Amino acid sequence: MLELLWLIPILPLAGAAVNGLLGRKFPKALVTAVGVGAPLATLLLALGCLWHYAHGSFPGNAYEQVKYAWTTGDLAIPAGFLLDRLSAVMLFIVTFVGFLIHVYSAGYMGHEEGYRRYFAYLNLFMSAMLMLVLGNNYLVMFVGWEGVGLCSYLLIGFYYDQLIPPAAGKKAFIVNRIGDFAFLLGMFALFANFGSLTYHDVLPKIAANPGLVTASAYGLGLPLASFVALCFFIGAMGKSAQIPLYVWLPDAMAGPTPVSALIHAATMVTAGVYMVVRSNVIYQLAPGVSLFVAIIGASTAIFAATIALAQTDIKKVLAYSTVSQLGYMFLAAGLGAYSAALFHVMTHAFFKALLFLGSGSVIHAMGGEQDMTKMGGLRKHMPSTFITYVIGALAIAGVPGLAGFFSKDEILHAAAGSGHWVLWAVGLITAGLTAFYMFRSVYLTFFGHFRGTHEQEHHLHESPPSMTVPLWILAVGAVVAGYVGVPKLLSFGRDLNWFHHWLEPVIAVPQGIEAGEHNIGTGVELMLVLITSLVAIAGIVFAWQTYGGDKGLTKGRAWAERFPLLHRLLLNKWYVDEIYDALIVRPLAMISRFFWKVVDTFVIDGAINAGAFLTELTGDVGRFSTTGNVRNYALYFFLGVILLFWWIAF
Amino acid sequence: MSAGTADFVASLVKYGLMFAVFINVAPIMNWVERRACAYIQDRPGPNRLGPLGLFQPLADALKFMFKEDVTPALADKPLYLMAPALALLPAFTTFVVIPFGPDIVVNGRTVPLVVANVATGVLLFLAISSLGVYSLVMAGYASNNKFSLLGAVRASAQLISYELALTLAVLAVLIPVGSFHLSDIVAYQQAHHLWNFIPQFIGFMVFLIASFAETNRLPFDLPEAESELVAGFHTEYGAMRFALFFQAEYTNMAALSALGVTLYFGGWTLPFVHLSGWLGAAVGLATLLAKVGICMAFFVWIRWTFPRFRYDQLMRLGWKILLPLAILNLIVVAAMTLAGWL
Amino acid sequence: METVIFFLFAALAIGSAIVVVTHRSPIYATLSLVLTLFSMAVLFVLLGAPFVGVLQILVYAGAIVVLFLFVIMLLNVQKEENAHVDRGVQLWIAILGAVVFLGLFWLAFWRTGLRIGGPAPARLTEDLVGLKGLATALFTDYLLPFEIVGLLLLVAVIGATVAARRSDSETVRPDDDFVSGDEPRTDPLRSLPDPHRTSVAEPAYSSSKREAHS
Amino acid sequence: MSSVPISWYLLLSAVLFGIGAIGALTRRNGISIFLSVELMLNAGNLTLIAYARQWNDHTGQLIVFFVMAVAAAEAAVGLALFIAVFRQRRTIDVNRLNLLQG
Repeated sequence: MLELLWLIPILPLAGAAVNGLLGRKFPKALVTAVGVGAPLATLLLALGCLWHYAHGSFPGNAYEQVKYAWTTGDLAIPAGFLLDRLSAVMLFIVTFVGFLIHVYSAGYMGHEEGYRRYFAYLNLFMSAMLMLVLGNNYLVMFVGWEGVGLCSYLLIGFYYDQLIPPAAGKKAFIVNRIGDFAFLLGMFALFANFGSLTYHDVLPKIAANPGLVTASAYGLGLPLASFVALCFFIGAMGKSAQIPLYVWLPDAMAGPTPVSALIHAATMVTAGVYMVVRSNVIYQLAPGVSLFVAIIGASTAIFAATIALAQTDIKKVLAYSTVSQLGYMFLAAGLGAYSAALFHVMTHAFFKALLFLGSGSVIHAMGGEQDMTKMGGLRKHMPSTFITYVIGALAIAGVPGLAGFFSKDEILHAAAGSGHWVLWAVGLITAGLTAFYMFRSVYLTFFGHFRGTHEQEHHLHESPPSMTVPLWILAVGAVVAGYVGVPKLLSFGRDLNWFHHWLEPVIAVPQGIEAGEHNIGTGVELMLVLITSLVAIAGIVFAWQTYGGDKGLTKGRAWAERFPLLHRLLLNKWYVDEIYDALIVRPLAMISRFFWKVVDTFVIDGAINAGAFLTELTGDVGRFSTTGNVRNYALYFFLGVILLFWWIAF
Repeated sequence: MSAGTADFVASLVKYGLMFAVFINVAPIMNWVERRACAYIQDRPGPNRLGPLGLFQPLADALKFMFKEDVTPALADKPLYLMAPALALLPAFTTFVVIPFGPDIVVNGRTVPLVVANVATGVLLFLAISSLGVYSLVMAGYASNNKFSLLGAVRASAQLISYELALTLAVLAVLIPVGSFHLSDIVAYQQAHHLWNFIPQFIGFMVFLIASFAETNRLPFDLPEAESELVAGFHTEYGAMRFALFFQAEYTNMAALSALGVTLYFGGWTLPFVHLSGWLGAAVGLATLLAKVGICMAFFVWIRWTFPRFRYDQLMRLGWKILLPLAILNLIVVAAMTLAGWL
Repeated sequence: METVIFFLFAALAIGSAIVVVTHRSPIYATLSLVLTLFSMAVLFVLLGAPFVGVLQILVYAGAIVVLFLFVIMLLNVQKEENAHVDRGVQLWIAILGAVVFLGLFWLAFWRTGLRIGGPAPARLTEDLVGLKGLATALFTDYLLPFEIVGLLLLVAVIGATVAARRSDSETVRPDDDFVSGDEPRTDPLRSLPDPHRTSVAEPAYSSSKREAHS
Repeated sequence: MSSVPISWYLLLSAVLFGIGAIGALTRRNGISIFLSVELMLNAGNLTLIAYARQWNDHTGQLIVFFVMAVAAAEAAVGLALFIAVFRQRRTIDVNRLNLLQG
């Protein structure tokens, strides 16, 4: 079965090709069949491979399959695929969540025109993401990396006839490109020093002799390891929307909701984390950069959480919560708790996909209305959506017993364990804020009386089963996913942290770095868990007080009046977009205008025009000499003779 | 007397002799022409003045002297006056190259009996005779009347065309001799006891016809054809100037026939008689004059027997008949000399 | 003696050359050209090239210049009125010309060290004067140029006839019988080919009749 | 026999050439330009003969021979052209034949 590993990325690609190229003539049903069938086949194939992988024993517990030599010569890049512990987890998440979202979007996009195009792009996205995850070297990963970037651009700008989506698509693509640029630099550095980009060449070599990487100052005054780590992290920032480069994610909500669910919650944004975890060796040898990653992660988390507090658009709230959760993941990765980071990726994939699809069905029911102030009291009309949405909210808030609690706790535990109490405190506050804004959205949407138009109220109905079934499956996932990695403390002596052990071989431990984090007493650990749970519950209760009941909105506004300045800041996203615009976009525009006006028209065109003018001038001057009068020619002739004579004589 | 001046004096004396001979050609010919024409036209001719009209030329000369000298009003004065003078130039300079006797010894120095003992004798003759055209042209143009202009144009065209044929014919004679020097030609004929006109008869005929044309004699006297162009280029010329033209014409004729005689009839030599010393010189000169006389007579005879050519016939004869013949003759003679017959 | 001749004929040549250039009537110019050529011929003989001298007279003065005269009379070239260039400009040109010439002369004589005097030339040898040496050289070393010049002359003849020939349609055959009605020929060289005139094959008589009522 | 040094001949030919050149440049009438050109050619011939005399070599004379032939050809064709021009334009005044004006 494993021999077919290479087929996994190719199946969705084939689906995309069939729909994209031949879809025009297919009836809608056939388009859906191909569009959803390809991810289904991929899911089954992936599960088969995972089953064989789990049961077979492989050298270095990684199954590598090289199909052909993509490039030869110095830069020898094999078109190879790798299935090891890390990519197995990612493969499972991508295919499982991807398939569910395809089923969901069949219903959601049913009556949209451009249906065929939507499924072609979605399949293309799936194949790119699988390529990224299964690649056995950085370049194949980079192909996938670019593929997902492209598909996110296409899907965000899906409603190309409107004004905002294409602009948002372009913004996403450009910001991603900045990150990709740094990623490329890192790859160049690696290749320059190791002559290859394949994981099994580069990573063991680094692990073997760390001196090679940390000694000489390579680029920007940093040793090689730090330089590469930094470059890769900037790439991850772009793709996984961290502080400086996160601006594209909120605007990416202009795309259809399932797209946001798939790309901007479950898969694409987690690519950054996957890349960091894949090259954990480099990060372990670059402590400074790892700390930097942690700090960026924490600050992004709290920053995004604060913005989410004041958002009225339901999808914007979820978008900022995604940014915030990604912050958490990078916080964990920065601190060296790579398994915790990946665990949070998995759990987050489930409940964030669930929340997005839930909000999707709400918007579907509200006829496209996304503003929470116009909703309210929907729990009567949409019971299953309401229940699944609440489960998702509870999970993300970190209420004990659900997935969120375990993965978030792992991260906070890692923070506390490695002695970074400040980061732990930031994490704790963010957990509280998360709980608060999630339940704010729950109350504003589902509780209180309906604030929408009468016609919308009349139209309210529960989503069709094709949408609610995936919701329920994801809800189950959101609950169950947690129990994969139960921490020792709560596992009453039995070591249930299966997930941690599963990833053990991938986290290579380079010599000279003491293994694992020094553990703090079980008592302190127990106390920490209690505190996080209390904070979560406090968040929910406080949200209920401000937004619960019928008058939820007015009470919320009252809170806002009390801190008018803070509220305006949060509502306008700390004016970050405006700052970027002023700092980067406008100067660039000016520079390009300068080049256009001055250099291009004046200098270059000028030069050519001058040339033309000169020739014309000489032509005119020359014309005077041809007077047609024979005697003038005789004169010129004679003068020529004299000159010749003069020249010969001297 | 140094050698240089001696030569100079000798040539002066010789030139004086030749000049005396050729100056008298015109009056004699005047009389001969009138008598021959009369004889041919079966009428008595001039017989009033002196026996058989011998003084007629004297009378004519006097007439020319006393006639009023009229110059046309708008005539181009200098050219009009210079034309007759220029006509005399070729006439009285071409016969210097003709040898008229064996070398004679004068106080110890041998003096060749030729005025200008020049290596390129024949060529000089031809060159200077080609200058004769200018007098015609000047006369025609200067007298400012259409007929004379047309006459001049026709004359120059005729002269140029026939000069070609003449030159080629003469060249044919030179090939066996191998030198331009006329004395060598005469010596060659004497040595071979064969006058040139026999082997090169075609060349001789071409030469003869071309010489008629060169001197504007009757068959070719279109330039001063009375019936069409009144008197051709010398219409406007009165007494004495006309006499000069008259004189030039006859002297030209004499010079050309002298050349012809020297080239084709052995010049001053008599067949099988070796002349030398003073007696030889005298006999040589006499024979040369006799031959020239016969030739002149032939000219006159032809003049009064053949009708005038029309202009295009004249041109066709010149270019399409004489010239090819002359070239043919040249080739034949060259071949014969190469083969050693000549 | 011989230098006297040189200076005499040199002066004659320069004098007549000036006349050639300055005289307004082309006939006088041509005739003075003859005089120049004649004096040049004498100088050639003086320089030990009698054959070239005689050739000069025979070919150049005898034929070419006659051709000039012939054309001048044919085209009835009038006296050339003097150019209306005003005095000032003429003066200017004269000065400029003089300066250029002086420069050239100074350059030629002073700069290249060619003293006016110069070595007397070597004794005149017979073979230089004689025709034999010239002829052999002509037909051995210079045979190819000789042939080429022959060809050139042929081409020139053909060219000249073609260029100067009147177009066929209007050459009048001598045996054409003229009818009084025929329109007068205005152009001294016969009028330009008249488009209506038919080809020569048809006798002039009939063509002019058709013209009458066409 | 010539005892006149060659430089005199060169001077003479230079003067003649100059006169010819001035004639060619200043005259308005086609034929007189032709005359001046002939004059210049003759000046050239004189130099050739002078040097032939100086170095006792036939080449100079031969070249003069060829120059004459070429001059003849040139004169013939040139005059024919003048006739053709005259027939067309009624004049051979060079100034008025400026059809090729730039």
